[in-house]
Amino acid sequence: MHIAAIDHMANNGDSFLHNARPITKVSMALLFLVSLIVTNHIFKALILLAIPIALILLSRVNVREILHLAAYPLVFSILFALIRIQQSWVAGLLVMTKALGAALNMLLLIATTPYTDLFGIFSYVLPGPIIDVFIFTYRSLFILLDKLENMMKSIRLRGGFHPVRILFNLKNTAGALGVMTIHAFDMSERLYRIYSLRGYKGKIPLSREWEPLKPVDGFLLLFSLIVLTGVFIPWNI
Amino acid sequence: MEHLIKVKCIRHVYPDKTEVDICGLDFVVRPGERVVILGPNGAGKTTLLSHILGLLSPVEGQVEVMGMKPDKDFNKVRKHIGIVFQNVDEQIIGPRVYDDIAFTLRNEGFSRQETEDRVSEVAAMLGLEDILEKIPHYLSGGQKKKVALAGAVSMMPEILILDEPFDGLDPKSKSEMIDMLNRLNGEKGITLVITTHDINIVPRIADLIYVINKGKIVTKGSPADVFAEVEMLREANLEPPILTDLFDRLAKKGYPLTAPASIDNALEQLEMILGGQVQDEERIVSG
Amino acid sequence: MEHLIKVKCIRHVYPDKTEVDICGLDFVVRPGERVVILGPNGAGKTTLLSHILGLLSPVEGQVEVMGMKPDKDFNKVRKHIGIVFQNVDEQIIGPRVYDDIAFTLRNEGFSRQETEDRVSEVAAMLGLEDILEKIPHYLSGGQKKKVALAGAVSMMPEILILDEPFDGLDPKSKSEMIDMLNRLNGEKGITLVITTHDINIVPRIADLIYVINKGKIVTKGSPADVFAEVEMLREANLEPPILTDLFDRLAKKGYPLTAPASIDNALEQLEMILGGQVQDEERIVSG
Amino acid sequence: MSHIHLPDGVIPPFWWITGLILCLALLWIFAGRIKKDEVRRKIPFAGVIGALMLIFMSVPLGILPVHLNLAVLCGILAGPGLGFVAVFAVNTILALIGHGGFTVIGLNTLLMGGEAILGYYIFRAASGRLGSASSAVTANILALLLSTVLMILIVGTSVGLGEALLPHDHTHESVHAGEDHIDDRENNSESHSGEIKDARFLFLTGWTAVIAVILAGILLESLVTGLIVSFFSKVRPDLLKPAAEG
Ligand SMILES: Nc1ncnc2c1ncn2[C@@H]1O[C@H](COP(=O)(O)OP(=O)(O)OP(=O)(O)O)[C@@H](O)[C@H]1O
Ligand SMILES: Nc1ncnc2c1ncn2[C@@H]1O[C@H](COP(=O)(O)OP(=O)(O)OP(=O)(O)O)[C@@H](O)[C@H]1O
Ligand SMILES: [Mg+2]
Ligand SMILES: [Mg+2]
Repeated sequence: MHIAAIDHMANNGDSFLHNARPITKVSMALLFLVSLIVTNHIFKALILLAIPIALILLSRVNVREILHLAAYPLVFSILFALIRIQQSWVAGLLVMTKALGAALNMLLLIATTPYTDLFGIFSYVLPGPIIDVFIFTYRSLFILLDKLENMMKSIRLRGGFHPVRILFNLKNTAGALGVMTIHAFDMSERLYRIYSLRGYKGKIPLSREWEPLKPVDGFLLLFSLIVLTGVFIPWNI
Repeated sequence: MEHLIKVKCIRHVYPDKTEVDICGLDFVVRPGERVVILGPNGAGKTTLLSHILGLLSPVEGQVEVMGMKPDKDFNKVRKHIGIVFQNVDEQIIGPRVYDDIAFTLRNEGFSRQETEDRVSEVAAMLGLEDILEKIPHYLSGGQKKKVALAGAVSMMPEILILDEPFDGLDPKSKSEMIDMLNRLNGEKGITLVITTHDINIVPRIADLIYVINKGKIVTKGSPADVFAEVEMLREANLEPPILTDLFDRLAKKGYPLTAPASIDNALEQLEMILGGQVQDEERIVSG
Repeated sequence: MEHLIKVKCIRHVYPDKTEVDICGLDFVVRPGERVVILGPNGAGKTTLLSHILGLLSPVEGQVEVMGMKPDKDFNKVRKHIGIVFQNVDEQIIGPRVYDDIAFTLRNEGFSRQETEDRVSEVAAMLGLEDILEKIPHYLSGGQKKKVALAGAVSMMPEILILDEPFDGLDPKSKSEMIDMLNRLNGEKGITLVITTHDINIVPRIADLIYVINKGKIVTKGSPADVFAEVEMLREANLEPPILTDLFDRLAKKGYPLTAPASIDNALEQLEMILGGQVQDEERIVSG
Repeated sequence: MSHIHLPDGVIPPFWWITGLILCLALLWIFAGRIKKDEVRRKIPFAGVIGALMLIFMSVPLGILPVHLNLAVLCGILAGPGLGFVAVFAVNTILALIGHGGFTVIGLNTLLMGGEAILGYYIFRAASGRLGSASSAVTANILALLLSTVLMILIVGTSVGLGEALLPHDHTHESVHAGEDHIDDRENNSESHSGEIKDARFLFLTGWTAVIAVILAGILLESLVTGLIVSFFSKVRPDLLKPAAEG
């Protein structure tokens, strides 16, 4: 699954972006996002699209995986673009550029920032229990994915999967999902027990100490502010 | 056919770039053999089995099962292999025990009558008649393992592959499982490929042992031969079975002993060399 | 305090009406003891542990931990107990190994410095220094077990409870785990309560054994005593460790042997009674 | 069904900001309603539900260009409040991997979480009269139909009726291209009825196919929900006793 691949990039990557502070990367992503949303100029938008592409290349993450994920918003924005194209080609292109740029920004963020750091930053704005739900969701996801993968393997080996018999597959898949859901509930009960025993009281303590910014952080923040400003200044093109 | 399974120096790369090499000696399984794979945690035992099952494709090297490539001819190879994974919970899919044992049979289009007959036969063989109507979720660990085994043999496969089948079983259930597997091998001629960390039972279930360590199949041989190579075993986080170790050390000191296959055999051998040492009075006292 | 834990004839009813009795002898654990609970699959070992932890409340009977009722005084009792469940995957909470080891410390309001010191200490003790920054789902099975253990001992609890901690470990990792536990017991005085199906290692880790079978605690005693009751063990799907069994059978035939705690000890005892039997030539040949 | 895979920059700020605020308000309410002594049990539960939803979405269904969502099932199992919280976590994680825009997390959560909430209440109401499987199917169909209508309204009003969009079926990633044409068709045929001619070159059929695809999607998901629930009623009926509100 893609989340696993992304998670791996974020944790094992090594580039100036991986080394920057999470708060920097989140700020940068938000500033770029704002820039994209307010831009109504195709050239500016194209530049805003080029920036995350360049950064993704520079951060040496698995580009194929990113492209695969980026295909989704791209294809989807075509849909909206087709409507706008009836106004003008540029309007259509703009929609696509914005959508793709925004998605690449998010992908850049998640591919260079481990989820724990991200959730740590979310915890400044969201209630504690919600953050805990994030953490539990994420951790359970990996455990359950393993289970499901094994189950699907098992189904395949036992002749329960057929390339074209859809209803047949559906029945077996529903069976596997059902079994996995039940295991998941047992698991949630065990999680409850172990967490209680380990002193969980409704707030997972994250290490959220303020770490001093490094030169690279300053550079990235400055850069994204310049970009934002650039969006607001009228250009003569 | 000369060999059922042949694996030649494969290399696998997991999506996260973890590389697993299984090189060195060829891994060869002949019909009717009981083969045990030993090796430390993370050696690649499960990876090797996945290649044999066609669940993974090697980056390099060759895997051959009954003359076919399991990853290419998945649907053909699969029919000849029964499999019990380590975590049987993830393997039992049917809502009732009966449905689970019948799962493959139904998928392969057996008629209702045939399915019923086959399930009864397998259930009788493994002693599951009484729980056919039960919901697997509520079975004990040992019962679940038996159900998984029943599901795996329902198609009467040529090869049965088991990944750590004895984990979490109490000693008696483990013994029963071993007997059951030996019966399947003896009576039905099913070839067994097993991984386990439970060294002490290996002499009871193995004709042939392969040891994997650090990306290499470092040894193959009969239990007696492999367990004699103590240095190599320690190297691979393993150790010889307790009795083998004891007898080996005694033999090194000059006593004429050979690695025993069972505790009874060990007793016999020891009595032989101890013969006549005990005084009659003592015997009466402690008997 | 005379005893840390005392359980008196409890009965538990699970929501689906499954009844589990644990009656017979009282289950008593004294400070500093290493207690192993044996019993067949489904005997109620895990159920017993859950009661001691206060996760379940008995329908009948009494559970007392350090003079308190664990289900009522859950938050007090909990602080004195460290726990490693069988499924360590689910037990590791912290986003990173460091966070996981620090989890309980932070919940209990340790300062940053204290937390850091304690984590370093525990990590050093268990050899986890190098993986503190790792994310749990990239660890191997053995590493996960160690991390879970580190999280459990971070509060330096009086009692450490482990449900089948040796499952799935290769022999060397198992040995390391045993040594680690014995060190925790010896150096820190932590009381151990362990369940396992791996009979052969019990002599290395137990001062006291309880055997549960069919709703009853049927025996308690030192390994030597308990393993001498072969009939009772077989009754409970158990068997004595291989060496104990061998020596017991030899002893029954009159040889002056006692149950050995280790393979070295077994060797010594055997050599003693074999002493001088071997001819010099033989020794040269096989040596 | 209701998952609008809207990218960023399409919905006007007024709408997504309103959605975000409304969503956060609901989150705060639901988070506050988890009782202190239940929090230890409910939070891991919500996390597990969230993980399950993410997994349901990633299950390949052969050649069918559809993926499951099962918000209603999660509502039935987790109750309305936790269901909503879990949906929020799911949408945020999806947005982080580019699956739907970051700015529209609020709207997405309101719609999908709405399905969970609606599904829960319909299931509870129906299970007095029907078996659990039929109740689940009923709840699923009704909740999905309602949320689909709701989404058309939201998207329609916000983007402007002239550009109103019907929901996108849960298209599986590998087969997007084919499916998206169907969506294009539905968008155009609904909102640009005057322009259908222009769009013909893209699409071969009209309204009937659009409705068929939407209904097929709803039915498929209802079928799976029904299968899973009927499995539960055999194996773990206790899970289907409607979860407490909150
Ligand atoms: N899905 C996976 N993704 C990435 N790496 C994996 C995966 N499965 C296994 N590995 C890695 O491949 C190596 C071999 O793993 P494998 O499971 O085959 O070992 P094993 O011999 O079965 O070990 P064990 O005795 O613990 O079961 C290990 O280093 C493991 O971490
Ligand atoms: N959550 C549960 N719901 C219903 N029955 C249960 C539950 N947990 C355990 N049981 C039943 O209670 C009995 C005792 O189970 P327990 O898990 O305590 O056994 P155990 O001695 O730990 O076995 P094992 O050695 O297999 O771990 C068994 O019959 C089991 O089926
Ligand atoms: Mg393995
Ligand atoms: Mg147990």
